[in-house]
Amino acid sequence: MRWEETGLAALLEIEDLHTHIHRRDDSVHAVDGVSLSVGRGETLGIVGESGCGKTMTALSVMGLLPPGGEITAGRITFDGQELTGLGERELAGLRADRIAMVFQDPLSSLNPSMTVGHQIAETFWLHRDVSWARARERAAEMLDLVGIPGARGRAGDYPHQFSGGMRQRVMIAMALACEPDLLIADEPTTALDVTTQREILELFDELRDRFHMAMILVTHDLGVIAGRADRVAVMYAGRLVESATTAELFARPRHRYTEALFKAVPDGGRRADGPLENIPGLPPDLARSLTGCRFAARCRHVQDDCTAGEVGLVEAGAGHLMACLHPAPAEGAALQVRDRAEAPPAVPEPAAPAPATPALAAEALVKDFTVGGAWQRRKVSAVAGVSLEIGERETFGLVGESGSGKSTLGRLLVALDKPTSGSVVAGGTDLFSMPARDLRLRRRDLQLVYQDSAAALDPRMRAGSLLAEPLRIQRIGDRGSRMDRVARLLDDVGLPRNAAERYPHEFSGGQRQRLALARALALEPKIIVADEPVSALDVSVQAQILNLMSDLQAEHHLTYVFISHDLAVVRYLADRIGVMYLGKLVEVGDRDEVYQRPLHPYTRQLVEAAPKPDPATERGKRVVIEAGDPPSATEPPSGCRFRLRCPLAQDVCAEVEPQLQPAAPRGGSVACHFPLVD
Amino acid sequence: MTTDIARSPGNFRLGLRTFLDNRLAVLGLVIVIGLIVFSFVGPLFYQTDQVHTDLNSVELPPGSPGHPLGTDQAGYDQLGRLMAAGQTSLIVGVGAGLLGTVIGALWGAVAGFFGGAIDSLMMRVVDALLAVPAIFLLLVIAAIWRPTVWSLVILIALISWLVPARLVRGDSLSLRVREYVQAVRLMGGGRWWAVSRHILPGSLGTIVVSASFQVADAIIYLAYLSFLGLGLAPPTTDWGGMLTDGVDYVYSDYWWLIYPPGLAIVLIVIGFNFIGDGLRDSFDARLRRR
Amino acid sequence: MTGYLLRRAGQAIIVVLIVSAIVFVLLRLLPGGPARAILGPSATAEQVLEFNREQGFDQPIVIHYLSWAGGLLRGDFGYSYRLNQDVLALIGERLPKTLSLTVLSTLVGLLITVPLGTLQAVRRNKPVDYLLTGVVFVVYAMPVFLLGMLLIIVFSQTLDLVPPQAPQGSTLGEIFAQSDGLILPVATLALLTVAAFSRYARSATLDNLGEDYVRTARAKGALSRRVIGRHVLPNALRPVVTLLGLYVPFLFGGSLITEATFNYPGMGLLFWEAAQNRDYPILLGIVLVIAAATAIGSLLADLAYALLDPRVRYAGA
Amino acid sequence: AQGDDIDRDVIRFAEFPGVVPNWILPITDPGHNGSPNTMQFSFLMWRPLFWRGNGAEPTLDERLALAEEPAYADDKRSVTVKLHDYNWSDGKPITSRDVEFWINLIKHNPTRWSGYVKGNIPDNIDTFEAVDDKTFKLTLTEPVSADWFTGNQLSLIVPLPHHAWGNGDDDRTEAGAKAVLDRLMEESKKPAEYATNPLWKTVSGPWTLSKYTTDGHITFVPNNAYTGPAKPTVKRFEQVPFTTEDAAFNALVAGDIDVGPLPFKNLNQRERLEKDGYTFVPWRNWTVNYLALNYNNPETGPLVRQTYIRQAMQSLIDQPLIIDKVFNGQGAQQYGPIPLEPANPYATVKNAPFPYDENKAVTLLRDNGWDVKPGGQTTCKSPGTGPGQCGEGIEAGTPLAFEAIVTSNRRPVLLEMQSQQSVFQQKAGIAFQVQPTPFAQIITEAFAPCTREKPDGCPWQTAVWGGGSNVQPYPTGEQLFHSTGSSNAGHYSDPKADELIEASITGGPEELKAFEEYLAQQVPVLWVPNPSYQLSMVRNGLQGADGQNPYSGVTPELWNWKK
Ligand SMILES: Nc1ncnc2c1ncn2[C@@H]1O[C@H](COP(=O)(O)OP(=O)(O)OP(=O)(O)O)[C@@H](O)[C@H]1O
Ligand SMILES: Nc1ncnc2c1ncn2[C@@H]1O[C@H](COP(=O)(O)OP(=O)(O)OP(=O)(O)O)[C@@H](O)[C@H]1O
Ligand SMILES: [Mg+2]
Ligand SMILES: [Mg+2]
Repeated sequence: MRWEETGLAALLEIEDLHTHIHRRDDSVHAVDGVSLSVGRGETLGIVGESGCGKTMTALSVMGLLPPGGEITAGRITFDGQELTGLGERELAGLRADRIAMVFQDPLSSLNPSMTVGHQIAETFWLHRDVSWARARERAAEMLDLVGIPGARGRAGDYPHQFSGGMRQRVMIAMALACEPDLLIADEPTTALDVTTQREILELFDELRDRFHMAMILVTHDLGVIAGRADRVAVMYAGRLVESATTAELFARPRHRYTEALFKAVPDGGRRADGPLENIPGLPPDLARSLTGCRFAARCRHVQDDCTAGEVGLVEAGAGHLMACLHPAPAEGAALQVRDRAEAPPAVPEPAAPAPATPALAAEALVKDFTVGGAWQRRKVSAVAGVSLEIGERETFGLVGESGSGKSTLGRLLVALDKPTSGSVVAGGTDLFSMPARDLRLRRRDLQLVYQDSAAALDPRMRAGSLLAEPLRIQRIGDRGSRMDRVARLLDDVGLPRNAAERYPHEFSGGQRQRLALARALALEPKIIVADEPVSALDVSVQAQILNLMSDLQAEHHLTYVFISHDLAVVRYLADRIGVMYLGKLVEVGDRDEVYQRPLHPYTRQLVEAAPKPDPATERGKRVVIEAGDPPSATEPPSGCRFRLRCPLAQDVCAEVEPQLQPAAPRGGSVACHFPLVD
Repeated sequence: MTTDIARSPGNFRLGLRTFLDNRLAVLGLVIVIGLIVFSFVGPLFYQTDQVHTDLNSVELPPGSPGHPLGTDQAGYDQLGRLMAAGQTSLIVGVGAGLLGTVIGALWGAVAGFFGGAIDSLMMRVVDALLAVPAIFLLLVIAAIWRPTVWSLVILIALISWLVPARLVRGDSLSLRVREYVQAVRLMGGGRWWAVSRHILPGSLGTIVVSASFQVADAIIYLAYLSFLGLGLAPPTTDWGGMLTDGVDYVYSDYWWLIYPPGLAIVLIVIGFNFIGDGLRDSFDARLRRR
Repeated sequence: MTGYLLRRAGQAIIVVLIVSAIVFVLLRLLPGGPARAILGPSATAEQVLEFNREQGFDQPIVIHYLSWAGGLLRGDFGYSYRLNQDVLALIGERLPKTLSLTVLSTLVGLLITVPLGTLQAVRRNKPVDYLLTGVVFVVYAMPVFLLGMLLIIVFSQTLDLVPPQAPQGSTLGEIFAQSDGLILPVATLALLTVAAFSRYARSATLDNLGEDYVRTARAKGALSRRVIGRHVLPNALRPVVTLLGLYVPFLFGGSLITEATFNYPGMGLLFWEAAQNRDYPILLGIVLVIAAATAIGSLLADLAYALLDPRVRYAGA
Repeated sequence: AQGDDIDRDVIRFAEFPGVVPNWILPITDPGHNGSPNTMQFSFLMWRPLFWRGNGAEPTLDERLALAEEPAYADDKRSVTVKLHDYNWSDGKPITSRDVEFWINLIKHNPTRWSGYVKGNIPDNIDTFEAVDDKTFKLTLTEPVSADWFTGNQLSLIVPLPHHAWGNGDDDRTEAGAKAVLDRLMEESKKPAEYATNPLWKTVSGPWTLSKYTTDGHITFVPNNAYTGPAKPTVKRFEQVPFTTEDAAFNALVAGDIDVGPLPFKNLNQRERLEKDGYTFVPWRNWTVNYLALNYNNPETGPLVRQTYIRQAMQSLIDQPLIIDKVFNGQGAQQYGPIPLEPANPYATVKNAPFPYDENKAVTLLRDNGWDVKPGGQTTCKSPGTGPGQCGEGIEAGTPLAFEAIVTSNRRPVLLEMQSQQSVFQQKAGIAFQVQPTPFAQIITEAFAPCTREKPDGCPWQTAVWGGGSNVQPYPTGEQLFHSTGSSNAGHYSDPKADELIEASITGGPEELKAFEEYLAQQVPVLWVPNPSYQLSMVRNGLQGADGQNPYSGVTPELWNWKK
């Protein structure tokens, strides 16, 4: 029974919230009249384009707005208590104890010089009258609860010693320590691979059931929303544009933005079927005062009255609100989860034959890191003997769970790091035995798009200088011609030319990502390794980038290595897919083959765990997640590295290391003693 | 530091705007320019004999005929003396401060960037030089060469570069592992490119702030040199020297021998530090607002 | 870790030796040598020759240095002719004085600096910040001798609250028995420390206040005091620690003048007098001590830095 | 702040700032010969035969002598001395053997004694003869004047406790004497044991050491067996160390010491201290103060060798003005080799031969062929050695220019020279570049061996090291101005001066006067005002402390608290 039907008051009620962030000359209207409510035990999903004010709404509730932030109007009521205007001390009493929040960026949101155990314990200790020892105990319990292997031991580690996914789980553990009444989770699973993501979401559900916890789930992943949210709120440019129950919204999206958003979801199709739909143009500048429908400028169904006056929320069905003058028809606009790939293609394309001269060939690559204190050094085996060949103009997708060595392999492929052993041959020469001078020149052909574009761009340089930098380093052209080239690059990636004057922090995430891509393209390379280029983007921006990449490939004859943990994305873009597990390539094969008939048990788990943006399938789905957590790369298991989590494991797996072998007759290769050949 | 920041006028304008928005920074600039004008232009309008002593008119109180600020223990006009001393202090302060900062920043950036054995070696050199007490160096050098304004600039710079070297090295250590610095290699850039285009600009905040301290330190240093009897040969003087001399009269009521040079030093210290704070903010693109 | 410490210790010894060699060479470069300065104007030429022979100044510099360094191995730091005392004994007598002064004042200074810088950061661009900034700069701009003298005039001569001179006596016991004498010299050096550090403490705190983890801490329901004290402070201390490592020679310079002002003949003053009077054995002995202290300071700073920032832990060379 | 709470059992005396007595053996080796070691420390325990200084006068104080007035033979070649009937602290009498002991030790180790001057004692003692236990007779190698020998030579002798320190008659052999002195000096190199070593307990003076720390906290207690004339009246005499005169001044203000220095710069605090119960007593030392000229410098040697140039420059030194403005009135004018102050029976040149007179200076130079440009640079117009010409070694166009290395440790001295720089330049076009230089470096340079033939050792031109030079009790000046003088820094060499100095050693007052007048006329160095050694503040009620010893000695046994 939903809370509205119980007749009880909502746990959290936001009424007409206006949040402004004052800057010197103007202010950003980050939240512009949003009303929401959440009842006990309910999960409200919030989706919306990057920069539309989701985080600011959450921070308004917490009373933790950034400097300059101010709630200019509206009311926030929590459990009958008005939050706006509450004193710092009262608010502090509520925070974490009754309202907890998981912040978007788990690395910078953790104190770098405090052990994670300490940080979790502090939360509990502040609100419960317990001894410190008990609080530490609680911290260990929480770590265990969020699935950190060896929780008790890891409690004494510092945040930087955790992988991205683990850090996110620490944040979650901290938020849950006091079993809050309301949990606000802002993109809680972006850094997590699909299996871990599922575990966490399951944990949320469990807590919700056990303690009647309410939850606001902010995410760009429509699959997650489909599976977990009771109701969904769609935001655009600081406003609430639509809200309905999950099933209702997915069945009948009315607002044109919602509609467009759903269309951008890669749905298992492939590029050959045509580009992804995306929303052209950019969202409006929130610093300007806006009238009318915020989406009007990008809307295909725009009419004159859209910009004439304010467009308010109207009832469009039971509990379905939307703010659109020319909505999508109530019937027939449903998000068609056209899982076209469910049905095998009529004519199976022949597996792309490995070309005679591969663009890139890795041979037995091994990369070990040394970590740990000087007292005891440990070896991390990040990449453990990977061989692969990538043909010209091919897109090779690399998937695998967090920490499996994807990024490390990517860096090795472009010779950014030196491998512990092994070689990478590009264009007929081994990159690592080349004289340094020659390698520098060869760099032109090999480029990497970093996983984190914000970190890869010097915050002190303008976009123009950033794009010109590789040209200057390679001494290509003079000043004038370089400026021309920069302008063309901006055009190519669909950024306005005046963007050259801006600094990285002045771009949105998607724009920054495109900037990074543009820089990689500046030298007209032959091979680009793109590391998670879309992981944190909402689906429409994601679609924009994916389309761009395939256009560029067609135009410039590029070879891509595309790294991601988002299977739908890889599936859309890649020709062949490699699956990594704990530093090893466990399966390589044609994209459809890998998805539809995975050979390796691990691949099958991955595919099954991936959430689909369809409430019906997601809800009922029960994925068997094998017991046991990803073993650490420090002490990889003997033999097959997956055996501890493998349902099919037998004694031989512990003794003999399976080699990557062609799985005749269907093509592809697998490293498994018991491949899943039907 | 020869990145686009200097080249692109737009960038410069932005920085300038941020700088000018900072009221304290503008105040600092006004103070420093004021003191420069006072010291270098002042003597053109207010001419006094700052070479010859006059024992017949020593320690005249302010307001004495022809001596608005009185005279000092050697009979120099105190106001004119402040101007003459200001020239020395400013030349030594700015010269030594900047020279020391440039040397130190380069040293620290290189050490931090290369890390490992090179870092160890370069930092031990810093340790070693830090450990040779500065006063000792000055004493030895005073015995071999007579101190002049310019030799003091070099000498103080040689002593003062060690601190910025350490600080910049700390920045450099953390900057060099940033992905955007590593990306230089990906673009085929060499180490020098990384140091000069990314590490040094990245550490500019530290560098500028420490430079403002270095300038102030150099000026105060001169006071210690005078106190220890290693200062400049008369009749050359500096604010520190004036203050040191004036302190002898702390028990007399000759306040005009203490407060004016003291105030000048306080002002110059404040001025440069305000400018330093302002510059740091305006160099940081993230803090800029359009 | 052991390896790291051993390597750093080895480097420190090399640094100390290099420093002593530099100083040794510089001293030999001084025209005229030490004899006349020590024997005085009335000494005869024979007496000067005799002195130079006794002290080894007639030897080639390398042999002279080696014999001095050889003496070190036997624990013989040389004999100060001028002060008629063994250098090691002299340092042993003066070092505790200087150490008690500098360590105390650094501690006091830090105890003030850190909260002060934090307060300034929290109250950024408020009257309190401006006021403290002004005070800090005035103190910063004030040479130590002036500062010391003013403290004496105000607190000793005018208010008659504390004695104008530091404790007399050479053992730590004697010094702390008259601890009221330590108040002014410690205050002088501590003020200096405050002035030198509080700007860094303030800006580091400011940098950290903007970090996301502060928001996390507040989201936990921690009140400002706890947020600042437990979360921001340890992170903001890092630049202060770096500077502390550099601070050893600086403190030494400051203590020289403080010692002179407060009639507290410690090592700083000993060094200064030795430098002025060309008392080479003392100069060399103290340089050894300072070099060792600097090397230790540098090592401790690196270790403390690693302690405060686990990200760089053991990453340094 | 004070008054009745003064501890009348003790006298606390400020040591000279920055100087700590650190040599106990009354035979000081080179480098430990300062008056803080002798006159203020070891002589409190071991009295010299004759005590230099009589109250504030530079003559000898017969009250404190260990012997009766010496009897000289008519040929001035021998002298008989009769010791008073005094005892060592252990009750043994002080005998002529104790005197012989000293002479033996010195005779066999002359260079190890700081007071040694070639040709002087003990070189000029032909034989020592103990007439009896209390009387001895010295036969000399040359005739001497009685004043000179008693004042400058016998006063150096310090009878030592032969029975306690000697080793039988060992000291009569060269090897034995060396061994004995070795041992004594070895003991003297252990300052930490000064107060405890039994060796130092046998004393002839009124005091014995009860506490000594190496940082200078020294306590004397009365020698209870003292048989001399003036017995201590207090229970303790404490010497207190100070790092700077400021620190000592602070202690004075706090009332922590009974005798201590008032810094020149704080002279206006005199009244405040007087209100606090102190008396102001300037302490004058028996020294001459001058700006030394290097006669052997290749550049400026030829200039300063010209008497008229020295006289012209002397005429530009306005001593009364400097005393008034630089030394705040606390200094004495001085125009010759014998100081006018402290008051003494020797000085006869009471009126300045070259008082301040800028016209005279200019005239002197013009008359000797110089193109004088006040405010500019004076150069030699007519070179040559004849009358009206510049003089030997001075070429046409030679500028009259000097560099002066001036002690940077004493600010008033620096100011004095700085003002001199202006006067020289403005009044007579003489360039005089003042270069502040640490004291140690100046004396290293100024006393470096250097001859006109090998001038590379003497780059300095003129020098002021501050504090001037000590004058012998009988002020004959052979060490400062004789061409072979051991302290003749600038290598002044004038046959006539040498002759007059030698005559004054053997002759009487007439010869001394001739020497004094000639040197005052010749200006071998530029005479400058003689500031007080120390401006002492003495606590009211402490009697006898006002006659301060011009050799910087202290005699606390003569001081007593008024009841
Ligand atoms: N500190 C700030 N100063 C000024 N503007 C800000 C600040 N923080 C956020 N904004 C602006 O406020 C708007 C809303 O930001 P918010 O962080 O709520 O977006 P979001 O919906 O959470 O986006 P994302 O999905 O990218 O996290 C954006 O347009 C952003 O540019
Ligand atoms: N510089 C490094 N030092 C030590 N260990 C490292 C380093 N870089 C990576 N690792 C370790 O190597 C392993 C593989 O890391 P990698 O970044 O390649 O994973 P990934 O597959 O890209 O994961 P994600 O999906 O989270 O990006 C991890 O266990 C990681 O902890
Ligand atoms: Mg957000
Ligand atoms: Mg990765």
